[in-house]
Amino acid sequence: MSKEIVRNAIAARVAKELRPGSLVNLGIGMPTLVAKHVDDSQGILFQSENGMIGVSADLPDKDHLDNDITNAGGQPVCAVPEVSFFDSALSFAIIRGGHVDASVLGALEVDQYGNLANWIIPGKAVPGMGGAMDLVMGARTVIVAMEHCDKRGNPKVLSKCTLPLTASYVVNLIVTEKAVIRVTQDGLILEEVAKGLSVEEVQACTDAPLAVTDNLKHF
Amino acid sequence: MSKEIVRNAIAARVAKELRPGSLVNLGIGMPTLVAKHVDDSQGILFQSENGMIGVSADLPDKDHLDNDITNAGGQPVCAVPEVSFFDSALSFAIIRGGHVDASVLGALEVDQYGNLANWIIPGKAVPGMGGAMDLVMGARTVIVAMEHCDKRGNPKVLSKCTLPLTASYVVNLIVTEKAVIRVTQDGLILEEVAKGLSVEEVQACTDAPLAVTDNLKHF
Amino acid sequence: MQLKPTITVEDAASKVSSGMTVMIGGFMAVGSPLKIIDALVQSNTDDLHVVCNDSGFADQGCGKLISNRQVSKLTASHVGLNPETGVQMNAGTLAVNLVPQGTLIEQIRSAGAGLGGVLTQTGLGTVVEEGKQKVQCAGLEYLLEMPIAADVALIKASIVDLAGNCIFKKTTKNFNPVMATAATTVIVETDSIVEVGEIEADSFMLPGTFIDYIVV
Amino acid sequence: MQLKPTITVEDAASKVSSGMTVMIGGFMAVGSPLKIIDALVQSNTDDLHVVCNDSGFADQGCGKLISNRQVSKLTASHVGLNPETGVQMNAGTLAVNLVPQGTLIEQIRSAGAGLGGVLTQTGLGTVVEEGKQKVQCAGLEYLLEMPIAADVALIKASIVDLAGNCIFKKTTKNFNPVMATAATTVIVETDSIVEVGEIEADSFMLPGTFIDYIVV
Repeated sequence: MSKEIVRNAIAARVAKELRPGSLVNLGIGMPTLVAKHVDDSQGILFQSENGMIGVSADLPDKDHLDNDITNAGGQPVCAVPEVSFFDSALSFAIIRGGHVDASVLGALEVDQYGNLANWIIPGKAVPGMGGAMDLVMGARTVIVAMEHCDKRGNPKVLSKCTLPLTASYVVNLIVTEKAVIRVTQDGLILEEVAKGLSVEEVQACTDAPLAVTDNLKHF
Repeated sequence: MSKEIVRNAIAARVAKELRPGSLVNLGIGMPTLVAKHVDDSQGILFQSENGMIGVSADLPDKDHLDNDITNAGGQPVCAVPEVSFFDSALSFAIIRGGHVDASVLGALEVDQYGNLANWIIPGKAVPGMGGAMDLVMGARTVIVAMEHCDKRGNPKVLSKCTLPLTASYVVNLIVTEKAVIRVTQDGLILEEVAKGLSVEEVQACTDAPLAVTDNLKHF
Repeated sequence: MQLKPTITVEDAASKVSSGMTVMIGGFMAVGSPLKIIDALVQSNTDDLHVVCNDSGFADQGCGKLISNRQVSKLTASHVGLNPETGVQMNAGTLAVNLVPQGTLIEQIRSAGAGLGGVLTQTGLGTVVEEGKQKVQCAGLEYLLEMPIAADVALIKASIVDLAGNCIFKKTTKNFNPVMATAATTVIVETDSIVEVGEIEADSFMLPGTFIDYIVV
Repeated sequence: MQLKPTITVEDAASKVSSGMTVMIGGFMAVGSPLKIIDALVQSNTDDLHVVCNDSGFADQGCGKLISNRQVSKLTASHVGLNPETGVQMNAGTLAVNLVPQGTLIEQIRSAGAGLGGVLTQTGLGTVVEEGKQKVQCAGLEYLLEMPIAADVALIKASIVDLAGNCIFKKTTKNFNPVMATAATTVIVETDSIVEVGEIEADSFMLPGTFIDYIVV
């Protein structure tokens, strides 16, 4: 699969997890693609932590760009009709106060306890945590959307994270191009595998032990 | 002196303490009168803790009443042109964050340490502290404006407060119809006495010991 | 589009059950949801814990709920203009928790913003200290004031659009926008309801995301 | 009437002295006071402690101050899009204090609102814990995050009236209004200045009381 197909497959699968009428924060990078896969009729709203609810999946038309409507990367975006704008204090009250139903974000590593590492690789560049630590502590559901393995083919779903954590015990669901894995108090439950893959193939590229649900599905 | 003259004399003297361009909160009752004695050219703004900066000294015209512009007692008031309105969170950020230059309020008792009691008389009605505890902790200068003695002629400026406190060590200045008294770390300093009164007469109706400034004035 | 359901005042009142904690916006009845309060007075709901800036007047604002003996506990900063509150408090039928106004709004905000509480010097050296944890920080002493959340918040807005975005005119803002962040169910009463897009986004003072139901 | 002085960008830059703590509004340079930053880059001021959501880009926003080596300490939540920050950090010439974004805004708000700090669970179990006091409250553990104040706040508003009342359009709000509450001197740069009364009071998002100087 091409990179683009992989990323869209993951985004499309994450989109199915989002409940109608919910408020969702999409992290930078691949999670942003999720918006494209959500049906307008669902009444789902996307928050951007720089101070906006109602980011549209549409890309702004160059000729009608509003530089005062931007996302957390500082790029101009479009707004839905019911958009609202607010300052960072209210934005993080929304995030930390449990008002965001789902936070979708990428990861460097996730482990069987739901620990998440996604903000720093010691010795390499230090981007900073931005709003990630707040989002994963505050959102009602935390969904990690990432490729199953890193560039070298090493597992990113680990028994125990090795990188500095973003937060402990916060991830609820892991969605990759190979599998959908739920994090429970008893460890990781493999709920779905991608079409054409076996449970064994998924486990082979996953460091953490996976229990398989009774009701395994393909996606 | 009639009650009204006494109250206005106190208010007029308090008004002289307010610095040009400052932000001032006036407590309910007599302190409200202070606004009438402030010259417009001073650029002094009055805050009302229910969410307004720019309460006007003018009383609203019955025919042009805006019931959405009220003071902390719920009564309609007038606004100056540069008025701003805000919610209670910002109102008390303004109050507690040191953004109010002076808080003028009444007292049941004040003592030589600057302790203030003005919210409750045990066994009698319990109005509640409202915003008084916040105001005296947060305002840069706390001015007590009150009659020198209570209805029975007993001193209200005491060696030590007997009623439950509003706050400790907060009062900076006491203005009554008889005297202007500054609260310092070394106790109370009598700075001014009303025309026609002697220092001894003021001390006679004051429970706390008063040191007299070298530069005593009459007002 | 995400639109919020419009309900009747009676439906709104029925969302409040006996024993619940209910936040009610307003300041001396200014900016209070008066129609919902009236509907609640008509209901049999009682044993309420009401969180409100003040207890209004005996015949106005949330004071009506007190006069009608539907409130068993009141958390407020001021109760002086409703004599009925004092009467029931002295009779032991109404528990009153008096809180400094700035502390009260921060406690509600803390619940809405997911904070474990805030440190304040307001109340130090007074009866407000009683039963509270003190924290030393940077050489100073503070009271730790904990969050206050509610089951239902009843708020009042001047204008609401169908997505729930709210405008509170002038001094009607007071506790309304913050209470909307701190309750499981938030019902807004409004004088005026408009279509989405009729008013530009920046004019709204509270995002519709906090609103569950709209009462006209 | 209480009006605020209008000053030039050079005057604004001169209010910032070497060694000061300076808050700069904006989010990835959106809603940042770009003209004042440019004037500051032209000055000899250095050894600044900059508090900002992010370090912008190397050639845009407060990143320019970093590129020009006028900053000795940076408190921010994100520095990834300005490689110069990482270079100076690794060289040991720039101390970078990374703070979760929600914690950063609450710390600034705490200073502005007179709080001794707030309790949060953000950062628990991470390096953010290091050197911080933990508080147990209601059976849960929290980090105590202390206030962050500044000598000067440089903010950007879309429209300001002569009394200092500010409007921040759409997503240009971000850290601007809260920073205005937390600094000894607050300077607002604006695209547009209007007479008092030209725009109705309820349209403004920050009371003029927080503003010391206006730069057009």
